[in-house]
Amino acid sequence: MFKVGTLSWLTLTVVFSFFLLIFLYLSSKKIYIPQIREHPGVGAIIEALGRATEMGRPVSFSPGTSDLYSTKYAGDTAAALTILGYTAREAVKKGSKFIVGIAPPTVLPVAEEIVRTAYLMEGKPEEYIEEETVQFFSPNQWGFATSYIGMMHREQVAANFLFGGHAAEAMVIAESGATVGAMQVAGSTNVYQLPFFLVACDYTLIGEDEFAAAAYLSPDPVQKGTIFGQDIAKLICALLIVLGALLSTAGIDVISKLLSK
Amino acid sequence: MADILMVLISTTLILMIYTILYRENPAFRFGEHLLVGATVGHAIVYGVFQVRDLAWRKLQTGILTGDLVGIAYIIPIILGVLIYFQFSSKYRYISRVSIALMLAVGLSLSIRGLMSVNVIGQIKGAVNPITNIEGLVYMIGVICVLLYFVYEKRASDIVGPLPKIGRYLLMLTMGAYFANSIMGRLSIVIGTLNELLVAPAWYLIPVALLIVVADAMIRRKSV
Amino acid sequence: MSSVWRNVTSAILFLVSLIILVEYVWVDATLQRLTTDFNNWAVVIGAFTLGLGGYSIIVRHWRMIVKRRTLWPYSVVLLVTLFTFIATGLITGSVTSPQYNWIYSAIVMPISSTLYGMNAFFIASASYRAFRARSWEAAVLLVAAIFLMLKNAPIGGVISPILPSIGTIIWDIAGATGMRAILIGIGIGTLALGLRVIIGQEKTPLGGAD
Amino acid sequence: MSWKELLSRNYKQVIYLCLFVSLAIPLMRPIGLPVPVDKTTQDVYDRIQALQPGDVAVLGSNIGAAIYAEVYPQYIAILEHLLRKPDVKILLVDHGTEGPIFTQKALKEVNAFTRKTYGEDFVHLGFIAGGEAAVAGLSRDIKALLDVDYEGNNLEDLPMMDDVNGANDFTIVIDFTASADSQFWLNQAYAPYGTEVAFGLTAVKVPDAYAYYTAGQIFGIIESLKGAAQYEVLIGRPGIAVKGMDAQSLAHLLYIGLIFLGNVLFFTQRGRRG
Repeated sequence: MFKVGTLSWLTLTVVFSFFLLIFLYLSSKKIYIPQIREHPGVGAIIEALGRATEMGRPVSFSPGTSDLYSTKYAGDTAAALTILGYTAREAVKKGSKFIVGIAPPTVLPVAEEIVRTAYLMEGKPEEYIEEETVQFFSPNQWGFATSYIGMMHREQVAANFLFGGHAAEAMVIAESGATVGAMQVAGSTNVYQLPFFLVACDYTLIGEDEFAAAAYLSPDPVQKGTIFGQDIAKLICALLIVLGALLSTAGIDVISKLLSK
Repeated sequence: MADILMVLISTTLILMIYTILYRENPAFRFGEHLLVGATVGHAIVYGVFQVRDLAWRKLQTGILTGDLVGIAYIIPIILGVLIYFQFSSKYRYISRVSIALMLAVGLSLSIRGLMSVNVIGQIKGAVNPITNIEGLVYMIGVICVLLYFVYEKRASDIVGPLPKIGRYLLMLTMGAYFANSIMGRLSIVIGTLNELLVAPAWYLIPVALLIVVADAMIRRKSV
Repeated sequence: MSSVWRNVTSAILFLVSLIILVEYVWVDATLQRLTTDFNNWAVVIGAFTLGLGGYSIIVRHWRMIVKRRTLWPYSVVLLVTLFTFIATGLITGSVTSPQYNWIYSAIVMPISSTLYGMNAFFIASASYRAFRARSWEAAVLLVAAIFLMLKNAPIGGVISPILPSIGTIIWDIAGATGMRAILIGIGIGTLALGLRVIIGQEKTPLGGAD
Repeated sequence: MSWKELLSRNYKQVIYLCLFVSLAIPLMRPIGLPVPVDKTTQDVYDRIQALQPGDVAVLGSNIGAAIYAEVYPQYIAILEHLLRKPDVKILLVDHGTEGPIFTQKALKEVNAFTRKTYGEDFVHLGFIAGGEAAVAGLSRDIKALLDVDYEGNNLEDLPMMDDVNGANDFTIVIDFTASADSQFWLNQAYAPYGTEVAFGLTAVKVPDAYAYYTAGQIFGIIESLKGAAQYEVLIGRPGIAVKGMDAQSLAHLLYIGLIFLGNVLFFTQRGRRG
């Protein structure tokens, strides 16, 4: 029989799982693909690329220093690679030189594949230079930071993008980007890096923004379905909070009683 | 005698790592590779002791006493060995079964915990009678930040400016992380300086400074 | 053969998760026994994975030495230290034996604490060169951060007691609004990712989709 | 090359030197600024002060070299306070491979082995791998998970362990960490068994935990070196943490100054160019 005190857990988990799975199914079968709003972060990427083209200076991109399979930042790196694909195509379309700096060995082949296809899709495959456009610096945090900064200064980049899982080295990279005068757009779910990105870069995607931007940009409908499923769960939580607060102000704390059942 | 040697070694290593503040160089790289070797070695030693205490011993007592639960520990030991097939691209799929069991336990335990503590716990924490201004600000505030993380197009259009307020409230939270990150990192440096600024350790500081200045001079002449 | 194994893997992933999730709400002796066993087995496999990282690092650095790649001498340093720690640990039989403790305090403690504290210096130079109130958002963040810093450091209260009190107000608002929503977001996000992995739709954590 | 040019080209090294000096001076000549006590620290002190004989206090630790400076002083102060409480049982468990090294170091530093008898008043279980599964196993049934304690003695031979077998027997749990195991204790001890949990954290982890504190899910937080200094004052044993707080204050002023200066320069330059 039921364990005491787990009824509210069961109800909420079942309700949330229902919405998450339904919209996952509907979107994967293309029955209903939710519309994701255009994220201001995407607008900032386009603005930065436009600025780079005007000034005729290159664009640099780092998809993070964490592995593709690291359980903590696997989601981050995957979202970063989706945004890499989009940024690469936009950069090639606008004709500015595009440079990608890589640290984790497992991300290298995936990133090369994404950027090579981007050049192909924009009809300029000859502009993609092997080992040049996508450069593997070093798997080690500080080795990567030093080489990435060296590249930014050498190339005098006008736009710099930092997405995916970054650690303390991001601080040094963002500062060098500012000294070079590049417009910087960053994204991360690591709440210990976010405050520094927010004040050092021109625009920063906070936590789940990164996944939403990736879902907006990616052709894969399932990403949009997952985002929408989570939206509904958050709206339910918001509703419970508003209802609970108003009712308890009126002295009826049915919501918190229900939640403790 | 041994601890004088330890102080000299640890102080030299501290100063070698601090040279990154001047530039990336061989001394820093040496210290870094030393650390990676030591920490990975430590993890392997620990892995061996854990397997012995958590499984091997239980298996032996299980076999001796015929207790089924003990004997069943042969299963995680086999799965533990299979995980090393990750390194052969041909047979990598074999290691997936061990990862599957760990993932299943890890994910379901965190779903059990987070749904109760993070979701239900925090909703109950947010549901308070609105008796004063703070109560109102907190209630509206948490709704705005929640709505900031809602991305569906129509939902975002309906809620209008609320997510924008949510983003500004998030700036306060990020300010808290900013201030606490600084206090945290400073505490670590203070811990290191507590060991560096005592005799005989700090005698090495001028030595390190001399080497750095000499290196800077030589590099400026060659440029 | 490998496709049979793949079905076994997804079956284990699904069934074990289902058992542990149902056990949370349903009282049943066998369910409880199974959950405890799966739980303790996962702990054992966790112990085996401690060696995984070691194996790949040893292979990679050994290859660097053999092929005389640039920086190969540093790989020698790494491997020598690695095997010294393994030998000391296994010979003395515990990680708090005097000898192990000695090499640990002489090497690991100084280097890692210096490396982890290094960010304080980088934040200092970035404070001067990169932390700008470029937008209203960044301005709000910087002002809030400064008040909270004056709450964290005792000097704030010494300058004037108003500073820490403003800091506390900001801290409470930040805690009750932003933090709460982020925690709820993490809870829902974990459920979403967990479900997709358990039903086999999301393959990356299993090590790629091949 | 004039001094001005040298300074502006190497501005980073100049700032690093200023930070080093602003930390070094107070460490060598402490100023002695007052250390006000936060409510989150006072709550932990009051809860331990209210412990009755026979209560069981569990200290979880994921202290490693990286968080040693911020969390180890807290661990020592709380261990000292617990040892002063007559007949309170202490169960020590580690959540990281480096944990046992610092737990043993702390036990020796407060000379626990002489003040109390091992096995009756306190037991050290050592490190258990497996993350959340380890904490869940400990809370459900210690003897099903472990046969031996850290030194290898059988759990059956330790008298204290006869009546301590799971979260239902834990009076309070304090976890000293900067990683996810604080969440594990909430998920696997507080949620299912209602065990009273508190945290000793690095500063950067405190904002996450504060929402749990205001929701009443944890009874207190020791916040980094600052919390350790306050606890040292509360138990009347000012030590390394109190000295560190003077250095924190001076360095904080330097950061605020640098941010202010940087922005003034930024806006004046932008004014000229804009």
